[in-house]
Amino acid sequence: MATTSPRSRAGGKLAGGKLAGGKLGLDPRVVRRARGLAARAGQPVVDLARSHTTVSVERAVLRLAGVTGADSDGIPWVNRLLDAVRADVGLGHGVAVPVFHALRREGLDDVTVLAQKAAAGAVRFAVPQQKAEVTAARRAAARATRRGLALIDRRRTERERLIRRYGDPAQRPWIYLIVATGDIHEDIPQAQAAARAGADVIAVIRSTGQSLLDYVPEGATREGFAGTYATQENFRLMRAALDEVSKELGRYVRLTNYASGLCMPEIATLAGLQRLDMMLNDSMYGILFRDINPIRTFVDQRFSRQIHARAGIIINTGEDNYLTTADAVEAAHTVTVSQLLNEFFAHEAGLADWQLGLGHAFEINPDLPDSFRLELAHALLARELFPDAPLKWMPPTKHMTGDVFRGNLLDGFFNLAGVLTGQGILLVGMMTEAVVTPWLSDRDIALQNVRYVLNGAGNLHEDFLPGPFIRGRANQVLTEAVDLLERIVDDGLLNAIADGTFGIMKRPADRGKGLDGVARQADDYYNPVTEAL
Amino acid sequence: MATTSPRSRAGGKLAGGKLAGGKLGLDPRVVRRARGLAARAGQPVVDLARSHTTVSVERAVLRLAGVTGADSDGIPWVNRLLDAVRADVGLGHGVAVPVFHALRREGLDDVTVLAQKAAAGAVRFAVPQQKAEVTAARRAAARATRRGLALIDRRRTERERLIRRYGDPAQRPWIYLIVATGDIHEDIPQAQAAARAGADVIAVIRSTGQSLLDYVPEGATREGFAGTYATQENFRLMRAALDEVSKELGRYVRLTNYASGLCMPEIATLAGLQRLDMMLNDSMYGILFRDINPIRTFVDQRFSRQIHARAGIIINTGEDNYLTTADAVEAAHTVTVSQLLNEFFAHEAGLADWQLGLGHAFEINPDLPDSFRLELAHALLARELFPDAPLKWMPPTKHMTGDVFRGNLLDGFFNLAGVLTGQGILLVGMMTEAVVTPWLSDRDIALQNVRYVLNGAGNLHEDFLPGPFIRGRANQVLTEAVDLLERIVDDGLLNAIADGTFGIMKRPADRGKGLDGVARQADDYYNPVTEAL
Amino acid sequence: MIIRPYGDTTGDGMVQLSFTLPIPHDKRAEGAALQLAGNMGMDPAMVVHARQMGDGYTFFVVYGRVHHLVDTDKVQVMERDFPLLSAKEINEVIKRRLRRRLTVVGACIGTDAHTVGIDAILNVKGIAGEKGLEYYRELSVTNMGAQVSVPDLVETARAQKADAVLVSQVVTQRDAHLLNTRAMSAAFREAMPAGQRPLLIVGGPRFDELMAAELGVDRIFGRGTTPREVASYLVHALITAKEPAA
Amino acid sequence: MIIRPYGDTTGDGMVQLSFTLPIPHDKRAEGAALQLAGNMGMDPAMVVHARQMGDGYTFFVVYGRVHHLVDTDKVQVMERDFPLLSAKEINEVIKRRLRRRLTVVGACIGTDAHTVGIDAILNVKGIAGEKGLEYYRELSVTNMGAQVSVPDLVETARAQKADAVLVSQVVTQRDAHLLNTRAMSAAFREAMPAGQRPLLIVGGPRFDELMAAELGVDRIFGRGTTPREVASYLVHALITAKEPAA
Ligand code: B12
Ligand code: B12
Ligand SMILES: Cc1ncc(COP(=O)(O)O)c(C=O)c1O
Ligand SMILES: Cc1ncc(COP(=O)(O)O)c(C=O)c1O
Repeated sequence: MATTSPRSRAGGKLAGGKLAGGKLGLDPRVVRRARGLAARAGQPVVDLARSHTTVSVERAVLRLAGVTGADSDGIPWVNRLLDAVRADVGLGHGVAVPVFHALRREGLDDVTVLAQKAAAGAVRFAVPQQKAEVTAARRAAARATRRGLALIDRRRTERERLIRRYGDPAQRPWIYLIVATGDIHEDIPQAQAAARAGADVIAVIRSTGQSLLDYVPEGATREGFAGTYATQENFRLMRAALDEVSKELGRYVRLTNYASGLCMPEIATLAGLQRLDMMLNDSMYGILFRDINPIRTFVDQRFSRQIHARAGIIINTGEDNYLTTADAVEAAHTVTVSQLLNEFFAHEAGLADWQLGLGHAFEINPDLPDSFRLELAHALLARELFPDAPLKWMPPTKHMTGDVFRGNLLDGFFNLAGVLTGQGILLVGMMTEAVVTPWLSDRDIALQNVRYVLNGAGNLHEDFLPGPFIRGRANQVLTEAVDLLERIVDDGLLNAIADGTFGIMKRPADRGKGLDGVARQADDYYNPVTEAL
Repeated sequence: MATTSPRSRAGGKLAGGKLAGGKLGLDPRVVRRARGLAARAGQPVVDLARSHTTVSVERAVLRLAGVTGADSDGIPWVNRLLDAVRADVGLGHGVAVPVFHALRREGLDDVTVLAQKAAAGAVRFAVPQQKAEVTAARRAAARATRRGLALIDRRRTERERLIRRYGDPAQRPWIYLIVATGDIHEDIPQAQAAARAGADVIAVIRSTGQSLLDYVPEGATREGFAGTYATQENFRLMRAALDEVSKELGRYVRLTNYASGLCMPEIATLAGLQRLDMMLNDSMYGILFRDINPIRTFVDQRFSRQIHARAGIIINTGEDNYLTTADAVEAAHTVTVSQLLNEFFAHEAGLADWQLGLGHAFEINPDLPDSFRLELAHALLARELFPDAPLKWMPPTKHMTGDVFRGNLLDGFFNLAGVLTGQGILLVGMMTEAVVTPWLSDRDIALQNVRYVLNGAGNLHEDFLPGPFIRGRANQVLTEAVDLLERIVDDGLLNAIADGTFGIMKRPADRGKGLDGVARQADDYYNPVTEAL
Repeated sequence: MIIRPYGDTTGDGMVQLSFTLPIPHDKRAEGAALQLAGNMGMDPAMVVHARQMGDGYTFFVVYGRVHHLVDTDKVQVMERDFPLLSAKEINEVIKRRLRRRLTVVGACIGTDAHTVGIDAILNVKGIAGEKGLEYYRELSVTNMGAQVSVPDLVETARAQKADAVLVSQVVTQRDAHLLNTRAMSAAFREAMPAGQRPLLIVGGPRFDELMAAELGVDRIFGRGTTPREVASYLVHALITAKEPAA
Repeated sequence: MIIRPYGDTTGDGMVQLSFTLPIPHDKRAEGAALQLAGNMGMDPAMVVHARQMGDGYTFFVVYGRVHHLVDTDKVQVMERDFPLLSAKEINEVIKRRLRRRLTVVGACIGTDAHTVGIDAILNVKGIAGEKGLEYYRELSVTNMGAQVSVPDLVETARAQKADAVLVSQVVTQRDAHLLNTRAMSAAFREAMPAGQRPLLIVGGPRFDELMAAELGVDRIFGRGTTPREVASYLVHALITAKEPAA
């Protein structure tokens, strides 16, 4: 396939902004200042996250401790157990101690059995009084969760082994394709077909409703709307199917899902347990686009990123979404600010640069004069601000219409912008964006498009030297980002979010879904997982 | 409309290779050498053209002298008159003297009436013996043809006035669209619609058969195949229709047709008389792609270019065609050689650089690695070799398939290559190239495509600085062109053509259609038109 | 008037068609594609492109002539059966005839989180150069946002004494928009007697505007709706149409 | 086997359609577009794009489900009813069975000047990695080029004692290819008695391979034909099919 031309491989790197100074001539002091401000703006939120816990964080702990399965109504045992614990002692101490104290008291060794008893109302939970009991419970919890983490570690080495065996994609950007039938059994053949047709990364998007569910559905599912439910079993089935094609193709095909919504920490955990390779995981997406409570999100956020760090999963952030509700030119600097914040939160949670698929998108109104050059300015700015991050480049969506012929053209220029600015992960755009979730043929046409551009113009970055217009625009956006960061440092990030700074969505800290699932950590709060991470 | 952004206007110029040295760093000595060789290769053919005449050259003289109309079978009176003259005295002396001698002798003052009598066999022609008679005949002929040329001059000033009034297109490249219904009355509304949708130049392509007709059909026609007959009346009707829209749009919309085939000189004349603005007029197209005799073509060629020079018509050459039969990479240098020859012949015939729409095309196999960058190398080479010529940039045709979605994408990259390399005239490609002659909707989709690219990326040439790959390729093609020219200088152009040097079409000088219409000029050959030009 | 599709000559009837068949590519597959085109009334039909995808599917592009005639007089459309008023006129009619502000509750129901459409109609910002309903002095607007459950919507409508409820549905996969709309209208019918029920309006890019009755709502607005159209309709349906001006 | 078009789920029947109607764009025009889609069997059909061109035409893109079933067993195609031989085999059969070289005359007739197609079949260069007929030792090929008049073709065929005449037609506007082919076959029928008439073969990208009889020729080759297919057919039609090997 075209995209395996060694030149374009080199290309990807070359355009990776590695060139001393880069093509935009950004002022290193301004860049340093921007990072400094992002850290100051983010720190209070990190403190918030460190001092709170959520139902989903605690359920993630239980999952790592070995609680599996669901009751006859499909409610996972982790939910039943957590609810019981919470009813008796609240969340503030963390679930680990009460649960493992009860486990010993009940003389059980299987936490799932404990969950079942608890659900039947047959167990009472308490925070032990004697120091010894506490220590014992903590030890037991740590031992159990260590087993869970060990499994995640095994999956990570497994991935590393498979990549050594089958190899990474030959070219940058990696080609990222979405499947979205709603039925895991339709998704699988489509995902395999997509991989054979050249996809390096497969994302199974989720059913519209899932992000607001406060539990993770169980088993293989076939009834999603505009997406398929994220379940441990669906993860397993799809990963196995892709391992099969990886072998067949001699190229490790990555799997992506969404650590997002009310169950972010648990889904991150399941992703680690089933060797998913990338997860959509943004610090603000849930707040802005799912109306989830900001504090809930930031707490879940931090835990899930700690898991991703441990699991060697690449995260994808969601700045692209802002440009669907806000204007891509006016709001360009908000993307930069969000990327800097996502970077700060990610580093703080232990993620390395190679794990940061920071998002941005080709969403400028195509009728705007010089629209394409503005896209280049924005994309290159991100590239040079984050030279070591595998940036995620998102296709046009907002300005796509039912004119599918024009749509394929715009996607071609999106692909070109991707190679000109050395993006790391290219989410393949579909000509039917404004019409339907992708058809099989849409994906094939889109991949031909990508292949043509990568093969025919993949090295054009060698001939691309931004002039005053592009350089000027990039520096302007950076300046605006710095100004905005200064304001955020003054007002506080939560207030900025409440004021509609990002995506024009106003989300006050005391509103939104899932707030009731948040609790301040008590002094004796204990979480064996965060301790270990 | 987007394309009127002043920046892209500047752009066109800027990329016009005016930058000292240009972007390719071509060696001026090599360029000079190439031109010198082209002159040496072309001169023998010019001498051939100067020493011969053809039936069509002589008929063009008669048209300028005022012979109009056709007999009841639609055979133009110029043909009937010429045949009569030729039967009596041959072609070698030129028709002017015998005809005007007879006119005086018959006591007529209308040459068309003379033609009618001659057709009825009522007139005999001779070359007068007395010097006085000759002089008288020559004077009369000169007087008559001067009136014809005066009309062409008036049309030219008329054009200049209209351009001053309505203005030229705001941007480069000019947008060139084809109509091809075969029916002038369907062509007209489609041409007007196209102009309103943004076309700067309208070309009415001809019916497949016309190039081999040894006469020019008369009147308005409705029955062409894959094109519409070129007739004086069709020219008049379409020019009038476009004058109407030019007024409406405040932009002078140019009209193009084909001075090609066996009647090249006459059609050039009719174009001048009806104020056409551009004519397809290549020195070798007829030879290669219509199997017309080489000598016939070169003689007709020179005369028609002299007329175009006088009429202020921009010619379009046909190098693009070679790449439909030969491979665009292997044969790249033959395009350059042909452009240099066309330039030499054009200058020799009196055309100025601004009248040279030298052709080339985006015909490289899109599956070839770096295909797009190779296109840029070739297009920029032409741009920098001919900085003052309004190059004609032709769209992909050969590698277009029934996959119309892919087709629209390729056309988008063709448009991009056009703006990156500062082409002067952009022939708009159609996604249905491999399927049908353009539909109304194809043209609209194609124009949207052009508008998007010109508007969004029209100034990208400011950020385009060819690297070693593109520079290397351009210089390689130039070197190969020089080598080929050296061989042509040695073997002679006619032999080169016979050997299939251009478009892999082998065309010996003693074969092909229309040879019988060629005659060596006698010592007393007289042509009042060439004298005046 | 009787018309036909137009390629490049009046009456030529030419159209372009593309689709995938779940079979590998070979001559028979192209024949199958032509059979489908034939069933659709294309004759002659040309398969101009065929490309196998994976091992069991083939994509086709077909060009050809259809012989169907289109009778523009028989066209069924939801014509705008009410006058398009200016913001000023709308405020006046409400003020003069209703003598109180007209109350509107809007939401994007079910699990659909696409608010841009409903916001374009409701928020001051508006769309296509027109300000949204919030901008109208005489309209009192509550925008509940996205992912609103039907019970919450009914409750809010009752609490606000809504004259009209505006619902947006953008996700259409598996007919989500139809299912949600039916659930919504049913809930209102159940919760309130015919008299007190607010005017029910749904909108979204993929609705068939003729389906209102079928879905149990009063009106459907589709692709490219503008706030003024909606406001004009509200005034028409709730005021002018009810009791014609004295 | 009964199949349906496939969008993203087996049996969903989804297709994409585009066309122009000679009317300006408004709601009625979209209704007219839906009427046409309906006549073609699309239900539901969605107009997802409509754009007016000039003042009297509108372009539409429509997506929707067709209910037609495709029966792959009822498919009519021109199956290859002869064995595909290697160049070696072909030369041998001719040598052994015909005992003289097989004579072929090729041309692109009428005013059609597209020679790439016929050259791809005849010239040594060939296409798709296959050498053209000139490359076959036992074939004697005359390529008359383009714009050949029918009388000249008949003359040359007679003079060369052609076993087969190969004609190319690429331009199809106003059915030029059909008119020229009919004229050609008629001329041969007139000029030669059934017995002596050469095998008549036409080819081009837009022919319907099933029309041979109708056009009075022996065989039609379409899009993507390769020289070996043609050579194999010649041997089949002129030798093996005639007198089965002893
Ligand atoms: C923006 C967008 C998003 C944003 C939404 C942000 C937000 N807060 O709204 C984000 C990024 C969050 C998003 C997410 C998703 N999206 Co989305 N999204 C789009 C996109 C690009 C544009 C939609 C839009 O804003 N249009 C602009 C508005 C102004 O137009 P409109 O909605 O048609 O509204 C007009 C009219 O319809 C009418 N109208 C609309 N509502 C109403 C209501 C009333 C009362 C009235 C009177 C009129 C009216 O008036 C409006 C103004 O003219 C479309 C693709 C496209 N280009 O259309 C996909 C699209 C709608 N999304 C899609 C999908 C599948 C999703 C996801 C479910 C994917 C996933 N599984 O993760 C998610 C989840 C969202 C969810 N739970 O619902 C699909 C839907 C497919 C289908 N037909 O079912 C689309 C078509 C993309 C695709 N091809 O896959 N999306
Ligand atoms: C190359 C080309 C030209 C070249 C031709 C050079 C030459 N010496 O052949 C030039 C530039 C001269 C040209 C000119 C014109 N062209 Co042209 N041209 C094309 C183009 C781009 C490619 C055709 C081609 O070479 N295909 C490659 C060959 C290998 O494929 P093929 O012809 O299909 O042949 C294969 C099969 O069909 C089969 N086959 C073909 N013939 C035969 C014969 C036999 C016996 C057999 C067994 C098999 C066989 O086997 C071949 C190998 O697989 C097409 C567009 C396109 N992309 O298809 C337009 C196209 C064919 N041209 C077109 C037109 C209109 C013209 C002009 C008439 C335009 C004008 N008015 O000036 C002129 C005039 C030409 C004339 N008088 O006929 C139209 C035809 C529209 C229609 N359907 O009627 C097309 C489709 C472009 C368009 N959309 O407008 N053209
Ligand atoms: C960063 C991010 N997270 C999550 C999602 C999907 O969200 P959910 O499945 O939670 O609706 C998206 C959707 O595009 C996204 O961009
Ligand atoms: C330079 C040139 N001359 C003439 C023609 C058309 O030729 P004719 O109308 O003589 O067949 C073409 C066709 O593209 C051309 O490129």
